[in-house]
Amino acid sequence: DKEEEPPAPGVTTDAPDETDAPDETDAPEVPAGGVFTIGALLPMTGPEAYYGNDMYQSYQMAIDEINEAGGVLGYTFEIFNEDDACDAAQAATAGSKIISAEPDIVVGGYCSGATIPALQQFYDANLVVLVSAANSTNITDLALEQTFMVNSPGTHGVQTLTKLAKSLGVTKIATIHQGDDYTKNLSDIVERDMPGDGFEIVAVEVMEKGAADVSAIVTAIRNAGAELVYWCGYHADGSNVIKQLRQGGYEGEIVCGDGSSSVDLITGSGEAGEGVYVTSPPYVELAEGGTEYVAKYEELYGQPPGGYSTLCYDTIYVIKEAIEEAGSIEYEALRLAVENIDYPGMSGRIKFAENHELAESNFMIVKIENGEFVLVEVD
Amino acid sequence: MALMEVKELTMLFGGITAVDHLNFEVEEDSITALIGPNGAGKTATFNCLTGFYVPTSGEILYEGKSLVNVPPHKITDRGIIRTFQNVRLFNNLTVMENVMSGCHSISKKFVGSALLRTPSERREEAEIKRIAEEAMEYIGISDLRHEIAKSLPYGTQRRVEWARAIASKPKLLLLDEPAAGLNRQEKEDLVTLIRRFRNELGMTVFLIEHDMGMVMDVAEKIVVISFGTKIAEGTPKEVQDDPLVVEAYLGKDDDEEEAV
Amino acid sequence: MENKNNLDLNNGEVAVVHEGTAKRGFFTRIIDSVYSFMDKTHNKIIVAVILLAFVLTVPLWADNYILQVAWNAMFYMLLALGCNIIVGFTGMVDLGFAAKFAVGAYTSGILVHTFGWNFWLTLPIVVIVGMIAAVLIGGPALRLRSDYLAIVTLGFGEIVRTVARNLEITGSASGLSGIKRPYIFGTQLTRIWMWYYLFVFLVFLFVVASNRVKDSRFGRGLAYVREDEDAARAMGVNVVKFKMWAFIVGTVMGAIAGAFYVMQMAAVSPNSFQFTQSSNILLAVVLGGMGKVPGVMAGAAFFSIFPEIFRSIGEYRMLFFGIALVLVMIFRPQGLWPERRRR
Amino acid sequence: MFSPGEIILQQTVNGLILGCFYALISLGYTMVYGIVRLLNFAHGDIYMVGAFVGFFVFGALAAITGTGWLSIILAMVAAMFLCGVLGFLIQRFAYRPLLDAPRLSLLITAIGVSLILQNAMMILTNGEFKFFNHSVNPRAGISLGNVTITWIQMVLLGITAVLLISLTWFVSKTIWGKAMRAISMDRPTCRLMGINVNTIIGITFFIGSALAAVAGVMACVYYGNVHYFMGYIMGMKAFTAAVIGGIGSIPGAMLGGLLLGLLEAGGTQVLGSSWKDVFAFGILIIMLIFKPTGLLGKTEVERM
Amino acid sequence: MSESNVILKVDAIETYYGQICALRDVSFEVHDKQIVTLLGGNGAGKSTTLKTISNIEPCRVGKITFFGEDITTMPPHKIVELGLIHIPEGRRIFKDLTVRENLELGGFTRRGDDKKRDLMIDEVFCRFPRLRERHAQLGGTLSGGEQQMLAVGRGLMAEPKLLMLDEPSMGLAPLLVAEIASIIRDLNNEGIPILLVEQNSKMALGLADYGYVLETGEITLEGPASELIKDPKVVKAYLGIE
Ligand SMILES: Nc1ncnc2c1ncn2[C@@H]1O[C@H](COP(=O)(O)OP(=O)(O)OP(=O)(O)O)[C@@H](O)[C@H]1O
Ligand SMILES: Nc1ncnc2c1ncn2[C@@H]1O[C@H](COP(=O)(O)OP(=O)(O)OP(=O)(O)O)[C@@H](O)[C@H]1O
Ligand SMILES: [Mg+2]
Ligand SMILES: [Mg+2]
Repeated sequence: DKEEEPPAPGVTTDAPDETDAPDETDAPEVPAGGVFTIGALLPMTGPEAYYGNDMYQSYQMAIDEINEAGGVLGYTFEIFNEDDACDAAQAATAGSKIISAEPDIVVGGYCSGATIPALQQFYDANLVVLVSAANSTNITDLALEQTFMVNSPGTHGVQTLTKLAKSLGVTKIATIHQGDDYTKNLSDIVERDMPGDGFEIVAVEVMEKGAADVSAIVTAIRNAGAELVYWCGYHADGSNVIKQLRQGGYEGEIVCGDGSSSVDLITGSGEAGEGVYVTSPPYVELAEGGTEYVAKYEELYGQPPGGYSTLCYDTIYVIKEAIEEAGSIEYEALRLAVENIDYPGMSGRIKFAENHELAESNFMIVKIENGEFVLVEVD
Repeated sequence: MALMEVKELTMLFGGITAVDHLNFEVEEDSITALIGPNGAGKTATFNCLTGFYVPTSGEILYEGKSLVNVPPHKITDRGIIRTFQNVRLFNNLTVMENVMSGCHSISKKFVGSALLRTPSERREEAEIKRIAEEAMEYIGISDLRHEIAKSLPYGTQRRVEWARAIASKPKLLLLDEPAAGLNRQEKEDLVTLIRRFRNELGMTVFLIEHDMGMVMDVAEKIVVISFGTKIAEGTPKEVQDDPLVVEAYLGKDDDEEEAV
Repeated sequence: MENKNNLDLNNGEVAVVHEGTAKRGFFTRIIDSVYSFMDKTHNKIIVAVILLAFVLTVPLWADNYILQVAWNAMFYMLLALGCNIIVGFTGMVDLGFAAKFAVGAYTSGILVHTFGWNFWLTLPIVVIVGMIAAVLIGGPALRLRSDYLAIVTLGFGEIVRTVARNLEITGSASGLSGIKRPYIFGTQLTRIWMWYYLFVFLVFLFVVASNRVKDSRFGRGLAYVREDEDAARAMGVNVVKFKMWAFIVGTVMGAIAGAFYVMQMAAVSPNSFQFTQSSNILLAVVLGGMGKVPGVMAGAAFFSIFPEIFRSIGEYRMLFFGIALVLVMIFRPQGLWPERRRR
Repeated sequence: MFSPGEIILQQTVNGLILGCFYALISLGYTMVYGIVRLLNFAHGDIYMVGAFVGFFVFGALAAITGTGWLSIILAMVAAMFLCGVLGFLIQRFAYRPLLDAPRLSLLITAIGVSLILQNAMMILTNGEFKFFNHSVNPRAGISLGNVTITWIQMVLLGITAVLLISLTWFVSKTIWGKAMRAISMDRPTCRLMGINVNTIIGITFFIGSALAAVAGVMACVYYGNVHYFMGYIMGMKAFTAAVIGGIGSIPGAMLGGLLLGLLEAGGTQVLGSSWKDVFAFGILIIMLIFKPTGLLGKTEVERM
Repeated sequence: MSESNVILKVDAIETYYGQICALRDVSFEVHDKQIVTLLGGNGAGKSTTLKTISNIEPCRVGKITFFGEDITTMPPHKIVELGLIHIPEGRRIFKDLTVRENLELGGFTRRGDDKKRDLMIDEVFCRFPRLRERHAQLGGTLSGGEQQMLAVGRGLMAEPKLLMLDEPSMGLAPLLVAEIASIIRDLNNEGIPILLVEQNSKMALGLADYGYVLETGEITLEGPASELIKDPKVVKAYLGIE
């Protein structure tokens, strides 16, 4: 009975034992001019398919750029995706399908709940994983040595929210989440961290994904006397929530989490959206070179980039940098290179902390004014 | 002593009185018939006797013990089995499986022994199959053992129901209009069969029937009810001549009527 | 004397059977001939041996993905076999079977993850908790007629999921992850092929259990209840007790499947127990042919493999799956492999 | 802040409005169940399709007839008709061949149809949320202190009431309604009565689907967005409502819908929204124990 | 008899249940103002014959004409509209509808005229006073015999041009058997031809003008009722010796 000491919970650690035979034959003496394959775990069907598709396109855009520029170390990049449909069970199959295709690295991960089970498998299969969008702290809590979170975790989002709330001078906070891993995690962090800063959490509510009616929640929130409502969910339901909050007579501040960072939030919420804040991941249009990026993306795919687009785009460039740094695409070298990366991306500085979260928050605050997002600076 | 005593049995449905202070007895080893006009409360009485209805008031004693408020399956355990006015077979099961249901109360084996398939379970299963075969043989439907119940013609379904009933080796057999839908010949066979149930298998038979020819033929005692109460009781001869019965039930000579 | 003669004249036997040139669909004919082939015992054995040999050799050639799918199919077979006891054998509509497997998954997951139990020792607890859950759900529900029962099972399914999502001990919305995988004979079960074999063995056990139930007094009692509750009562079947035990056996089977599932996935979250999951299980049972053990397994296999085959067509996949479902049902209304009762 | 009385009143309004949606959809459920004993799991998706049809027609009309009530009503009529036809066609091709099959097979077919509708719509709309921007002021209405009832809410309540009354009358009083009930009991015998069973079943699906479309368009107007999986939760809740009310009973569906809406609003207020479903389902289950055939359902007659 | 007054003509029909042949080459006719009976043992195919005529079971071979019109493949409700009414075996009452509603549905094809309908319901109630007492009771809770009365009454509501009765006297008390017989006679006197299937062969032959004997799906004997009633084979099989 062997007890294991390393941090990885629940999985064997003696490395030779767990690499499947094909992985070993797949020794890394790939000659220059080979193909570097990237497996992407994304929701391509189901309610979140829109994001999965957008993320895939963003990866593709970066990959095409790199390949056009001659690749890296003689490798050209290639990407394929497997659909997790934001569902844990499907993610497990998709994960093993990715593993069977023997990619050199794995990217993706939109829904935290679906990403987590697959992460175990990638760990078993010695594949470096860069999680581009999912940012539940439960991912880094797994403490897998080869998994990195390119997006700022919820804790950063809540720090940003705290700053904003202070500057707005409110103290009574209500949150609404959607009952899934990511949104509940965000709400939990608010509940955990903000009271320490002198805030009072007066209500924590949940709106099922796709549920139409939140009027009862609005009434409850109003009754609790909230001065700021933090919407932890995604933009689609978010615009509905904003509308109903206003329709139901709520007059306080509304702040949305990073899941709602999308122009669709503006279209969707219409008039009610005026004055709503978003603690946003790096918002493309407002970033340096953002307009060109948006223009290029729109030209390629005929739609504006989504909220996670630049993160995905940067993810690919991080891989490029890491390969150049490591001078190899071999697992351990690559893993170390990613671990020590420091890359100034479209989305902000990408450098990992001890626990493989971003060391620096990339969150910004935007506000809807006259039907557009404008950057808000607070200190 | 009577095998079954019904005392002041009353069954109300909303405003309708189906059975009204009814009293009668069924002697052990007898063949007794219950007759009466349509809607007189015969089937309702049967339903009370077998626990499907809980009587509004009154008492039913079987072997000296009450049957009121006893659930149907417990009543079956006590040796009373019934057939239904509208045949109620397990439609999608085979004849064999239908007849085996009669043996249900013979064994008490349950989940545990089913999963472990204990030797005693296997023994009892074999026994149940044997009894079912015997019952089918007795009624003469052995050839149909693998047929699906619902595809059988009506008369044959009736016989499957009898086989199912006797497979449980009841002490008291309740037949609700067993001859309905049978032709002359089959009715005659049925009369023979009922006698054999009593003489060979030692059952007490209590039946409801509208075919007067048959009732007169087979019954030793007849109870006549109308509007839920007993209007006459006695031997076939006595009952047949009772003016009340003639007025309420028989009409003028029924033979003549049929032959018009 | 006369009696005998007359009896022959109309003894109620089935009318003389003339084999008709029935016009049946081409596929139906093929499928039917396959089934009648399978009706003979020695053919059955041959096919079973070939299938078993195939199933056992899958890990020799299959890659990780195929094994994962195969494992998944086995897992759905376990669930479907459990559900079949309730739906197929007893005829109760269960729209909340996912709750049953959630019960097992969480029980085992929590004991192993939070309390550090040895997985194998949690199994008896899983069985007990499964029984308790069955009694809690079944107690109020089993006296109801089918559609009302359906709503109660559905309601309990939602309740179990919501509770799991809100409690700390179940890891709330994110569930439990990083669960330590169990050991067997000193080897930790980390590789998918090990799980595959373990689940093949479990399926074998469940099949044996299902068949034994089916051919027993208990199982026949369930069939009587399914066909006609009142007649069953008249034949001495304690309807409520039988339904309750069918519910218990089905639930415990589901719970056991859940306990093993959580160990393989090393994670469990409330999302795995949504209504769609329950309807999927029901779907496998009905699609295969209610009450017929190999049919139910075929249904589960169809259900888990079909969408994988069409994985490449992306978003059209579930559309095709829906179309396939409707077509299968129209052409095989009794399911892919229904019970055939006529000789 | 509310006074306790206002809170109760406001949550009652919230519950009633949500309940109206449930009720409108469960009406279709119950009608279809009432005639073919099918739990039509695709019904929620018809509501979704209705919402989309409404959305597209409204979009097309906006330029001509503006974005006010007129366009909304026209969109609703179009959605009712098209969904009615859709419901009829689904019935014709997916359900009719299975009327004599085991009931669960029909249920599975319904699940299949639901998958088809959902995924077809997902492909058509790219999985995006669409936003329905009309010019009716969503906040105008009558106010009582802190509590407001908007015009839109009143229209919704009105439509629901009118439909309830006319359908109840139709099913219980007209010969067609009686024929519908008879069909659910014994189809071959209905044929022997000269009832054109298939036509009546088709009409029922038409009406039920048209009602779902009404709810769909109202949802567009009230909530302002449409997406391809909006039918999922609604369908499930409406199904619950239909059963609770006593499946097959029209006033029952209505009552069940309103009750479920009220319970959810109450649950949100009392226990918080994360427990509202537990609260609602818990009470419903307890209720079923005491009234096993639903609120207005009749005990099925079974004779020996 | 001449062809001209043939109301119903069944010409060499075959009916199958799955692969099992239930009727084989069955042909017969019902003439104007005639009562025709089908005799036969259990499972002989009598009910199947009636079901085939009203197209509840499809007929695979052969032709059925009613008033000269080919109804072989006509949908059942159309056949009923033509006035060919079938009172099926086993009562088949709509159990969750009241007695009155059951009767109203019986007159479905004559809908529209409420006054006429109420008159006819009243007529049925006069024939079966028991039903009047129970007019608001659910069909399913009636006693067996009451249901049988309702089934017959419901058939009469359709104003048949030809009435097919399948074992109408089943489960009825002697008094009511007589009532059924008199109804049949009355209808016939009004000029309505009748096709009667009865286990009570004595009654059937007593009423009928003409009879056919069906055995295992084939017609083996036919003739005027007055002759059949004396035929030794018929006597032995269906009338019994008393
Ligand atoms: N569940 C019930 N609800 C209301 N009335 C009922 C119910 N069951 C029986 N009845 C009424 O009670 C009376 C007696 O019915 P029962 O079935 O006992 O008659 P029966 O004597 O068997 O008649 P038959 O010979 O016609 O079968 C009938 O008038 C019937 O309508
Ligand atoms: N639904 C069915 N499926 C299969 N076979 C059937 C079905 N209905 C009837 N049969 C068969 O068809 C044959 C004729 O049956 P039918 O009901 O017409 O007989 P019948 O003459 O009316 O008998 P009875 O006097 O018993 O009513 C029988 O052998 C019967 O088994
Ligand atoms: Mg009776
Ligand atoms: Mg018949």
